[in-house]
Amino acid sequence: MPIAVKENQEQAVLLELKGVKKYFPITGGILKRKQGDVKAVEDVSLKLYKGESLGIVGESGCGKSTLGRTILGLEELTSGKIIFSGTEIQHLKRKEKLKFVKEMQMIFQDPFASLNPRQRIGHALEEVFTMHTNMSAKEKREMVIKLLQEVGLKEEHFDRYPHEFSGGQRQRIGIARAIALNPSFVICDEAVSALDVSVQAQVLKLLKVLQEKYQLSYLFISHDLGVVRYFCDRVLVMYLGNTVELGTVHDLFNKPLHPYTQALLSAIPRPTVHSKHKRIQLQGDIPNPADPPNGCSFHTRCPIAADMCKTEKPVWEEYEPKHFAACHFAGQSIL
Amino acid sequence: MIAMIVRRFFQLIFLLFGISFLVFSSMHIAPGDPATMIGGPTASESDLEAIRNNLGLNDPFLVQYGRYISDVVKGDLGYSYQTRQPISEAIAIRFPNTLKLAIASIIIAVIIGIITGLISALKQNSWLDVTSTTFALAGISIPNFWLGAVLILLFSVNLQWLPVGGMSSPFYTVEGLKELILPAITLGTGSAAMIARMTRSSMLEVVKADYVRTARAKGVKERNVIWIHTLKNAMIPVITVIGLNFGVLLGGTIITEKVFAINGVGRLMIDAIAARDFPMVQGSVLLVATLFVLVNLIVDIVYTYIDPRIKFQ
Amino acid sequence: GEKGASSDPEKSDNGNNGKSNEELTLTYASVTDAVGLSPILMNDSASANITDHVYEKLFERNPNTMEYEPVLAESYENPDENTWVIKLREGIKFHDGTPFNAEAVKYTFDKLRDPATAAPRASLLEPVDTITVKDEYTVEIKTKYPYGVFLASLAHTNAAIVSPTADQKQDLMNSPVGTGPFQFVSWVPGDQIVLKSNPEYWGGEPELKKVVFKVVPEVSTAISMLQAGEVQFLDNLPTEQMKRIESLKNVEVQKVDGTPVYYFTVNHAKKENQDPEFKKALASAIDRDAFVSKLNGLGFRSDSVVGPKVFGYQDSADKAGTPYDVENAKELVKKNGYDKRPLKLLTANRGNFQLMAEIVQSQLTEAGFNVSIESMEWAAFLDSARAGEYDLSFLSWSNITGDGSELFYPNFHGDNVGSSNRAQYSNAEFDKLVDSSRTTVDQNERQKFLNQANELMLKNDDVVVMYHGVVTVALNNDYTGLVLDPNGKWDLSKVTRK
Amino acid sequence: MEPTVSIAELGIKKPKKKERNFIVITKRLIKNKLAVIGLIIIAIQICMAIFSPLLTGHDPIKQNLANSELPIFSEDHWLGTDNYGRDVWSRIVYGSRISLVVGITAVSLGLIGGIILGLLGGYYKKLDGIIMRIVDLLFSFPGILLAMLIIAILGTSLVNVAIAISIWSIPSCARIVRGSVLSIKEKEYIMAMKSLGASDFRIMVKHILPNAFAPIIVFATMRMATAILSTAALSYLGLGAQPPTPEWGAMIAQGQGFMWSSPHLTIVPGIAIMLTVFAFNVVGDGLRDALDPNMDIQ
Amino acid sequence: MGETLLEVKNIVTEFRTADGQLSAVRDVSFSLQKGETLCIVGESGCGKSITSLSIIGLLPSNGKITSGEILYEGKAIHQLPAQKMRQIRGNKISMIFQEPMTALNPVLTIGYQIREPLMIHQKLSKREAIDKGIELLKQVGIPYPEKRMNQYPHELSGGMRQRVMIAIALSCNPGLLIADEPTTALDVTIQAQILDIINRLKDEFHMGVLMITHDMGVVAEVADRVMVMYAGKKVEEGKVEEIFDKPKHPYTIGLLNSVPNVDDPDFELEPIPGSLPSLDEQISGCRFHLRCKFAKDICRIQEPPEFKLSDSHQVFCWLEGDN
Ligand SMILES: Nc1ncnc2c1ncn2[C@@H]1O[C@H](COP(=O)(O)OP(=O)(O)OP(=O)(O)O)[C@@H](O)[C@H]1O
Ligand SMILES: Nc1ncnc2c1ncn2[C@@H]1O[C@H](COP(=O)(O)OP(=O)(O)OP(=O)(O)O)[C@@H](O)[C@H]1O
Ligand SMILES: [Mg+2]
Ligand SMILES: [Mg+2]
Repeated sequence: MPIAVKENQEQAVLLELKGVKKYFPITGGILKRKQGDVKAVEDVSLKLYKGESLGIVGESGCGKSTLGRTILGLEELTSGKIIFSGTEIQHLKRKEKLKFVKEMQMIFQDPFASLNPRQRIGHALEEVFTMHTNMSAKEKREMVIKLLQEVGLKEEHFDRYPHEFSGGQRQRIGIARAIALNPSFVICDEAVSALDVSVQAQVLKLLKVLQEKYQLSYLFISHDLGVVRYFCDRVLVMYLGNTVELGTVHDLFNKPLHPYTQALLSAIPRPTVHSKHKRIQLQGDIPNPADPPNGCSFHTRCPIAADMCKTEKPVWEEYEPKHFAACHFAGQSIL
Repeated sequence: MIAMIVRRFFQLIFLLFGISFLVFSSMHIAPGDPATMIGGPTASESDLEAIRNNLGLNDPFLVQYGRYISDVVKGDLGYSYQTRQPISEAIAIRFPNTLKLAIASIIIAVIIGIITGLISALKQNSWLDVTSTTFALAGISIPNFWLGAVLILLFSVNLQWLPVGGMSSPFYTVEGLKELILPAITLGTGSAAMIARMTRSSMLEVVKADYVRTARAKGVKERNVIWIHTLKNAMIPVITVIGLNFGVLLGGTIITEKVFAINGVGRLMIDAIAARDFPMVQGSVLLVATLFVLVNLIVDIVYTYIDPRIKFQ
Repeated sequence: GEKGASSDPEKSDNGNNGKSNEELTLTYASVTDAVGLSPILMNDSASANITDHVYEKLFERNPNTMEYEPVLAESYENPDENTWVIKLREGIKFHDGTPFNAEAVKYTFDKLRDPATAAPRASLLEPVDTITVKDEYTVEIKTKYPYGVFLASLAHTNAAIVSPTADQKQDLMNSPVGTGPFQFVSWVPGDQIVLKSNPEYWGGEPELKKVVFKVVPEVSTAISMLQAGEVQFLDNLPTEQMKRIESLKNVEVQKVDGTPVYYFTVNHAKKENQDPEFKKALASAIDRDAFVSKLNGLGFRSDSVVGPKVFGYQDSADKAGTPYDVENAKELVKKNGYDKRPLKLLTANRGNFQLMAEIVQSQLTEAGFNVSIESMEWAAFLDSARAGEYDLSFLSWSNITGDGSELFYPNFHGDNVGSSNRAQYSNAEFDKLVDSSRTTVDQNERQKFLNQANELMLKNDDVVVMYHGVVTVALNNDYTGLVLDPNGKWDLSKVTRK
Repeated sequence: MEPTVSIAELGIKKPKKKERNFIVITKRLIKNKLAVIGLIIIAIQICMAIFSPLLTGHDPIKQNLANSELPIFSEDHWLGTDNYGRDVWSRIVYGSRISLVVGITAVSLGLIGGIILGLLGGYYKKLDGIIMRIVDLLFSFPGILLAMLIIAILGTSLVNVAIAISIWSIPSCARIVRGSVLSIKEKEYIMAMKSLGASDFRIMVKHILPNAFAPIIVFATMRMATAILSTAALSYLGLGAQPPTPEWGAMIAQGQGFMWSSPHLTIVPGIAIMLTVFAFNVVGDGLRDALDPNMDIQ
Repeated sequence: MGETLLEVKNIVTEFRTADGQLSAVRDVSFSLQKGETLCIVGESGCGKSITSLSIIGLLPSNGKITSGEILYEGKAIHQLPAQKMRQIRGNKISMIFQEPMTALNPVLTIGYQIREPLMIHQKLSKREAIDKGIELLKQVGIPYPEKRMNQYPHELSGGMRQRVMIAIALSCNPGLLIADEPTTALDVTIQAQILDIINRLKDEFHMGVLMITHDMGVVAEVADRVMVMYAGKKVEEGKVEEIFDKPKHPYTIGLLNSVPNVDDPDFELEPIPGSLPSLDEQISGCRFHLRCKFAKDICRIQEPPEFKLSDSHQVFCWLEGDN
C-alpha cells in the first residue's frame, strides 16, 4: 500500500504554506484606482511531504491554479509565507530564486498551449539547460535525448515541432521539461484534464513511474475526482479561494466532512450502470470571487446552511487525525 | 463611459502639449526663415530685421514657446505670420471642406470596402475573390495624384459630367454632391482597399466561429447568418481600421486637396509649412491631433455598441 | 515683341456663350492664394495680382515704351536732385468715398517707411528723407541722396496708395480699399477672391463686371479647368504643359518677352571659385541654346544680365558672355584638375530650376566636372543660398520695376551679401558702378553705368545667364483686351468680350 | 508497481518525414497562385536591381536633348525616353535599386523601432501608457514636418528618406506588435517559460517575438508597398532622391507635367510601383495564410 | 419506444484537404428510436462530431457525405436542398455544441438568440416569442429569466450559457436532440445539473437524444444504448448494460480500463498503448490492430465484419468470429 510506505516519510516536510493569500486588484475609475479585489486564494495553510502527491480539487475558478502559480512565484504573493526546504522563498529576488526554480517545476494543463509552437521540442528542452547550466551544446543534446527516452519518446523527435505530436506525446514533453533539472517538487496544473481518457491513463502511469524513480512530490491540481483518487495520497478541497477540507484520499472519499465535498463526490458520474448514486443537487452558481458571501463562502449553495453560516466564518479544524475541514456542521451528511 | 471620456480628455491635453512642443522645436530647427518668406527673396537685411522683431522671432526659443503656450491656454491660437489672420478663423474656413471630403470618402470607402471584402470572404479563393483582391490592391497602389488627374480628364474634361475641382456649394445640393464625387473616390480608394482586406480576413475568421454554426443549426436563413450573426462580430477590427483612416482623412490629405483645388486643412498645413508660418502649422497640427484622439474616442464608443463585451470603466 | 499664338477661329462649346446676357465675368486660376491685400504689408505676386487691380500707384511703366507714365500723379518735377515735387490727379475718390489727395500719399508712404509697420518692402523708400504736403494735390518728397530709381520705386506694386480712413478703420489685408478700376467684394481665404468693377473709376468703369481669383494649386488641374471652361484665364504657364495648353481649342496663349532673368552662379564667397579659369570653364561648358530649346518657347537667349526689357540693357551685351565650347571647357578642367573637386549644385525644386539643374549638371559632367545636385524646397533653398552653403546654384530675379539698378543692387551689391545677394558677389568696382546708377538722376548716365556693370560681370564670367523669361497667359477665346506686361503682370481693366 | 507496458512504445506516432518549417511554409505559399505571381515579380525586380547594367543598353542618366520624349516602342528605346532624352527602361531598371533598397531599409528600420516599442508596451504594463502616448504623438505629428525635420538635420539623401519613412511606420507597427504581445504573453507557454526561470528578455525575444511573426510579416509586406509609395510622395514634395538618380517616385513626379504630351513618363513608373505593391501585398497575404495555424488541420 | 426516429445507413464522410481526400467517418450505420438516448463514445478525433454534423448537415465547407443515407422519420434528409434542410434544423433536429463558451453569439442578446428559432419555425410574433423564451429559460432552470433575456452571453456563467443553449435547442420541441459533449467544459456539479435537465426533457417530450461524449461516467449516467467508435468506424454497439458489463471489442475494454474508478481505490489503470492513427494513415485490416494486444494475423489483413451478439449488441472484431 503506497500510503503505508509514505507514512515513514511524513516527517520530511518539503513545502509549507502559511496563510497564503492572493488577491487580484480590480481597478477602475478615471485614475484607475483600485476598487476591490478578486480573492482568488484566501488564507491557505498546509504542509507537503517529501514524495507524496497532494491533490487539489474544487470547482472551476476556485483558485487552484492561482495557488499553484503563487507557490512558484509566478504571481506575486499578497500575504503569507511559502517555505521550501526550510527557506522562505516568497521575497527572494529572481537571481536568488533560480536555485529554487530548479527544484520546483510545473506541468501545465494544456500541453499544446504550454509549448512554443515555433520551437522544435529538442530546442525547447535544451533551452532549460542553457538557462540553468553551462553545458556544451553536445552535452545538452545528450541530456535532452536521455530525457526524451525517459518519458517514452525517441531521439528522432528532437527536431519536430509541437504540432507534430499527439496530445499524449506533447504532455510527455511537458513532463520532460519539468523534470529536466531534477526537481523535487512538481505542480501538475490539470496536467491530464485536456487529455482523452486513454491518453490520460498513459500519462498518469508515467507520472507515477517518475515519482517512484526520483522521489518526486506532486501538487496535483484537478477537478476530476476519479483521477485524484487514483493518483493522490492526500486531497485538498477548495471552494472560492478557501480551503474547505483536507484529508487522505481514503478518509476524504469515504467520510467527507464538508457538505461541498459531499456534493462534489456525489456529482461524479460513475462509469458503471448498476450502482446509481443519489446525487446531491446544488442550487445556483458559484458566487463572484470579487464579492464573496459573508460567513461561510459556501452557504449560498449549501443545503444544510444555517443562520450562523451566513455570518460566521467556520474555522479550519482537524476533526480527525490528518483530516481537516472548515465547516460549522462538519461531518453532517447532506443527503 | 463618461469617466472614459474625461480620462481621454486629460490625456489629450498632455498629448497636445507634447505635440506642440515637438512641432515648435522642429519648425525652429528646420531650415527656412519666416522673415524671408514674408519679405521675399530680395528683402534687405533691415527689412528682415524689422519683420523678425515684429514677430518676436528674435526672442530665445523658450520665451517664444512659453508665449505661445500661454496664449493657447487662454484660448488664443495666435495669428498667421503670413496673412496676419487669426489662426482659428483660417482653420474654421478650411475645416468644413476637409470634413465633407473626409466623410464622403470614408462613406465611399466603407461601402466599397465592406462589400468587396464580404464578397471575397464569402467566395474565398473563387475568381470573384481574386478579382476583388486585385482591385483592392490596385486601389492601394495607385498614387492619388495620378488617379485624380485621370478621373478629372475622364469625367470632367472629356465627359463633362462633373466639375474639375473646387468645393463651393453646400453638400446637400446637387452641385455640392457633384463636387464631392471625384475627390471622394480618389481619396477613398486607399481606405477602401484597407477596409476590404480587413473585412475579408475578419470575416474569414468569424465564419469559422461556433456561434455561426449555431445559427445555422437553428435554421436561420443564410442571409441573416451573414448580416446578423457574422457581420457585426467581424466589424470589430474593421472599425479600428475605419477609425484610423478617418482620423487620417480628417487631418486633411494634401495631394487630393491639391489636385481637386479643395480648400482644406491638409493644404493649409502644407502651405503653412512651406511658408514657415509657425503659428499656422501649430494650429493645424493641434487640430489634427485633437481630431485623431476624438475619432479614436468615437471608435471606442462605437465598439461598446457593437460588442457588448467591451466596457469602459 | 508680342507673340500671339495662332487663335482658333472656331468658337468653343466650353466658353461662356450661354452667359452673354449676364454681366461679364472672368475667372482666373492662381496656383497660390494671396497672402494679404494691403500693398504695404504684402510682398507676393498672387497678392500683387489683386492689389494691382484695386489700388493704383503714382506712376506706372508703359509696357510698350518702357517709359514711366503718371497714373495717380499728374506730373512731377525735380527742383533739385534730391527733391521730387509731385502733382496729383484731382477728383479721384477711394472706393470708400475718401478723396484721394496729398495727405493720402503722405499717409501711405509714412506708413510704409515706419519700422513699426515692418513692411516687407520698406526699403523701396529707404532713400526718402521727408515727405511734405504742399497743398491738397501736391506732395514734396526729399531724398537723402540723389536717387535715380525713384520713379521705378514709386511704380512698384508696394508703393500703391491706400485709403487712410480705411486703413485706420479696418485691416486692409483682408478688406482692401484703393482707387483702382476694381473694388473688393469678398475673400474666402484659400479658395477665392472676388472683385467687381468700380463704377466711379476715373478712367471709366471696366466692361468686365466681376473678376474671380480662384486658387487652384495644381497647374494641371487649372489647365483642365481652363479646358472645361471653369476658368477663363491662367498666367505663368509651366514649360512642361505648354504643348497641352497650346493644343486647347478654346484658349489663346499670349507670350511676351519679359523681364525675369535666370542665371547660373558660383558661390563668390569661396576663394577657389574666384579663379577666372574656373568660371570660364563653367561658362564654356554650359550649352544655353540647348537648354532654351527645352523651354517650349518660354525663354529667350541673351548673355546680358540686364535683359532686353529692362532699363540699362544694350544689345551689344547680347553676345558678351563666354560662348559654349565644350572642348575648351574640357581642356581647362583637365589643366587645372577641376574634375577632382566635388561641386554641390544647389537648386530649388520648383519651376524651371530643376530643369536647369539637371541639364546643366549633365553638361558640366560632360565637360569633366564632378557635380552633384542638391534640390530643396523654396524656403530651405533661400536660407541655404543666403548662407552660402553651395558651390554652384541657379538664381533668378523677375524685375517688377524693370530697372537695371533694381536687379543689380539687391542681387549683386556687396551691401547685400548675407541677405538678398545670394550669389555672395562682392566686387568693389561693380559696387561703385551700381551705386552711381542709383544716385544719378540723369537716365542716360544711369544707362551707361548699368551697361558697364553688366559688361564687367559678363567679362569675368561671374554669372552665366541661362535665359530671360517669356511671360505668358492663356485666355479663353471669348475674351480679349488683356494687357500683358513684360514683368509678368497683367491688366484686366480693358478686357471685353470678343 | 512496475509499468505493465514499456513506456517507449506508448503513444508514438509513426515517424513523419522531418520537414523544416520554412519548407512547409514555402510549400503552402507555392500552392497560392497569387502569391506565386507576386514572388515571381519580386524575383524579377531583385534581378533587375542586381543585374541592372546587363539589362540595359543605355546609361540611365545620360541625356540626349535631341531625342527627348520619344514615345513607347521607339527604336532603340522600347519604353521611350523622358524629357531629357534619357532611356526610360534603363531608368526603371536602375530605379528598382533605389525603390527596393529604400523600401527594405525603411521597413526594416520601422520594424525595429515598432517592435521594440510594441514589445515593451505590450509586455510591461507600466510602460504601456507612456509608450502608447508616444505612439499617439508620432501618429499625429505630420509626416511631412517629420521628413523636413530629418532632412533639415541630416540632409536630403535617400537614406534619410528611408529614415523618415521608417519613423512613419513605427506607430502602426508598434500598435500591431503590442496587440499581438498582449495576447501572446497570456499564453501558457510564456507562463511555462517563466516557471522555468527564463528572463524577461529571453521570453520577449525568443518566445513572444517569433509568435508575433505572422502579423508582423503581413504588416511588413504591406508597409513595403507603402514605403515605396511614400518615396514617390516625398519626391513629389521634393524630398526624394536627388536628380538625376533614377527613382520611380521621382520619375512619376517629373512625368506628371508631361501627362498629356508623354503619358508614358508617368504610366510606366506608375505600373512599376503598382506591380511592386501588388507583389508584396499578395506575397504578404499568402504568407499570412501559410503561417496560419488553422491551415494545420487539413 | 419502438418508433424509429433516425436511421443512419453506411455513411461515409470525407474531407477535401491539401493531402487529398480523407475519410473521417467510414461506413457508419446506426438507428435511434423515439424517446431513446444513444451515446457515441470514443477517443478524441475518432469522428464523433463529424458523424453528428453529417446528420444535421453542417459539415465544414471542405467536408461531404460521399455515400450512405440518413433517414429522419423515414425520409432521406442527407440530400435535401438548403432551403428544406433549414426548415428541419432547429425545428425537428436541433443540436447542442461542444463549447458553451463560444456557441452563443457574443454580440446578440440571449433574448434575440432564443427568439430566433421560435420566430423562424413556429412563426410566433415577437411578443409571443419573448414569452415562450422566458418559459424555456425557466424550464432549464435559469433564475430571473426575464432579466436574462436582455443580457449578453458574457454576462452569464458557463453553466448558464450551456443551459441557454439547451433552451434554444429545445425551443421548437425537436424530435431529435444531438448533444455534442454538452458538459465537457463544465464542472461536475454543473454537469450534473445539465444532464438532469436533458434527461427530464427527454422524458417529457419523448425526444430521441444522440449524445456524444468520451466520458464513460456520463455514458453510464444517461445512455440507453451506446455506440463505440474508433478511427472513423463503429466498433461496437449495444445496450448500455451490455457495453459496461460485457464489452467485447478490445478497444471498448481498453477505454473502460482507462477510466479511474472513484469508488475503487485499488483499481489499476490499464491504458491502451499507442495513439489514434491519423486520418491519412493507410491501415489494412482492422483499424485497431496496431494497438490491440490480441491482434491476430487476420486482423492485419481483413476488415472485421459485423458480429451480432444479441439483438442489440453488435461488435466488429475478429475475436468474436472465433466464438
Ligand atoms: N490575472 C488575474 N487577474 C484577475 N483575476 C484573476 C487572474 N487570474 C485568476 N483570476 C481569478 O481568480 C480566480 C481563481 O482563478 P484560478 O485560475 O486559480 O481558478 P482555478 O481553480 O484554476 O479554475 P479552473 O479550474 O477553471 O482552472 C478566478 O475567479 C479568476 O477569475
Ligand atoms: N474541416 C476538416 N478538415 C479536415 N479534417 C477534419 C475537419 N474537421 C475535422 N476533421 C478531422 O476529422 C476527424 C474526426 O473529427 P471529429 O471532430 O469528429 O472528432 P471527435 O470524435 O468529435 O473528437 P473530439 O472528442 O475531440 O471532439 C479528426 O481527425 C479531425 O482532425
Ligand atoms: Mg486552473
Ligand atoms: Mg468532437
